[in-house]
Amino acid sequence: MNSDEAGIVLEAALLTTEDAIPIIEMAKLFEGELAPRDIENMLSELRCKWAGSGLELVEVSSGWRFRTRPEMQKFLDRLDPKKPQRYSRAALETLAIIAYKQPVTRGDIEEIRGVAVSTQILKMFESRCWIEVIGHRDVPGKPSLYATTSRFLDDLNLRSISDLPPLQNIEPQLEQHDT
Amino acid sequence: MNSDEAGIVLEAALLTTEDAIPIIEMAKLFEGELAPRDIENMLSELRCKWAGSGLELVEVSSGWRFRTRPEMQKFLDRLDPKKPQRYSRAALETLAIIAYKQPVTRGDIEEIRGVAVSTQILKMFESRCWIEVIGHRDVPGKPSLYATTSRFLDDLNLRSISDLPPLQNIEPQLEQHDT
Amino acid sequence: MIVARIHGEAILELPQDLYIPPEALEIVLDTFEGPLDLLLYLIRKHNLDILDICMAELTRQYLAYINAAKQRHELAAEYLLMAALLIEIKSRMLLPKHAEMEAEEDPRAELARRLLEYEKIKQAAITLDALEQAGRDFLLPHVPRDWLDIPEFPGVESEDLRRAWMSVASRVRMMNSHKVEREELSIREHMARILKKLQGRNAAEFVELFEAGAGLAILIVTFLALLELARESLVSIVQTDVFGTIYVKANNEF
Repeated sequence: MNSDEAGIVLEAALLTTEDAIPIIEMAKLFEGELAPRDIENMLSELRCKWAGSGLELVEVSSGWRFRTRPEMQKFLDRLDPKKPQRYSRAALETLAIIAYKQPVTRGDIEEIRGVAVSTQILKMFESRCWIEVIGHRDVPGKPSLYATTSRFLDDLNLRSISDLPPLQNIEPQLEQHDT
Repeated sequence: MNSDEAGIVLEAALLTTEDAIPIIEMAKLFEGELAPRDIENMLSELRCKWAGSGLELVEVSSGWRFRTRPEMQKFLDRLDPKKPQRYSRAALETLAIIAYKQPVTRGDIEEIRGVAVSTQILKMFESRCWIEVIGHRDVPGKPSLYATTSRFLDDLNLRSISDLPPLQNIEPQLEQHDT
Repeated sequence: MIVARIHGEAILELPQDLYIPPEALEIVLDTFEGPLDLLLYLIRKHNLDILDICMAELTRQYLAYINAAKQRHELAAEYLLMAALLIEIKSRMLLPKHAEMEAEEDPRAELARRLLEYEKIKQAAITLDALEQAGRDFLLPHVPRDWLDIPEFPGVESEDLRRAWMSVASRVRMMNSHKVEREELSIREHMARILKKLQGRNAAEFVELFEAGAGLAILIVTFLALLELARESLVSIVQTDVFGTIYVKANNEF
């Protein structure tokens, strides 16, 4: 297989999956004929090839994938005008706590927000595969520890948790007072 | 919007939509700025652009969509090696009778196959939206008449039922015997 | 000392003297995500210093809110718990300071820490929501990888159907009990199409069943399909008067 053919196969693989493909997985397409290095080169070429189109090739937490450029959305929404509903403040705050403070128990979330957390909210993010139970804290009741998934990162187009916007210090004077 | 931009939007829509898109639906992308004629031209251009790649733009009964070229299959199967299940012989024969002899009742199918048809098989194809009840025969019991759907045609990549492989070639012996 | 501005959305414009029309209260409390959110609002609204909270003032305002709210509907326990906490802090601050208590933490410190922590999360939630989200702000490619749309279903190709039919046909031949005719497929397809058209209605005009602008071949096939439907008693073709409109009706009324 020459490199043009390999590029065609790689492009077809990336366009036919919603999930991102890790480079190690892409190597399977060529039965080990191509080294990760070669595949990375092909990915850069593909990325250039798609510059100026409606889709772009991006690297996210679990690998590489195509996605539409944000400026396409206003057109694509016309085909499917029902917008996904936005999350409530309670849901978003819960998600933010899990994302920034993980792993956390439900009790931790309630402590920070000062109110009870509805089971529904946790279930909703679990069913979207954005959060998962990764263990239990070794205290009475063995509460579940929640963390975000790589699907969450993928869906927000992030490579890792450290790509999340940093938590803002609302009052920098606080540190000055304390020190 | 110039025609290059329109082409970019159309390509993005076709690559990200699960179902085939009818031309009338594509027109929504451009809020009626483009006539069906213009869209058809853009589709031909897109088709040419994708010639020689791993995907092709095809017209099926419910519209246009991209799909992988068959020669990609052997590579893509390496990513996801789980073999698809097969339908049982009874199921395939039932489907063949409905496809070639529609509209037929369950009694017709049983008469042709010489054995009872399980409700499960009919339900299975109904739930896959491959067959549907299109009426009732005016005989005692008013049995349902089954026919194939346009989804069935789309999934088998046929434009119409007459695109099914002709039976002439395989039936000569049958006819010689019968006549 | 500069007090930070309200980050994120301004919630409601309330008069400075905290008078709230009672009917507005339910809405007001629904706007808050809990006692911390309400406290933050009061602090920001009245330019209080979060690190040097005037406990008497804050407690007074907080209690005014929840007392008014209590008259309207049952208040979540968290709001009452916070009220108790505020009163406790306030009273601890009233106690005379002893020498050994100098080293003790400011009773307000824990509350300030929680408020700042919560405010950060509140801000983070807004930032998170502003990030691009798959399905909302961008889409992922969705080209079927298989010959078929739905990979979890078994695959069928038209050739499978031909083979299945062949096996049925050869079995029928062996049993010699049923004549399997070769038939123009397009006739059967048009039979199905006509029946679909007749579905859910009494009758259709004969001419209406012919696709306008279809080629001659299609018209002939449609005609043959109608004859075949009539022969199989699936439809009746009726004409009430001579040269009148010919109607086609499906024979499927119960």
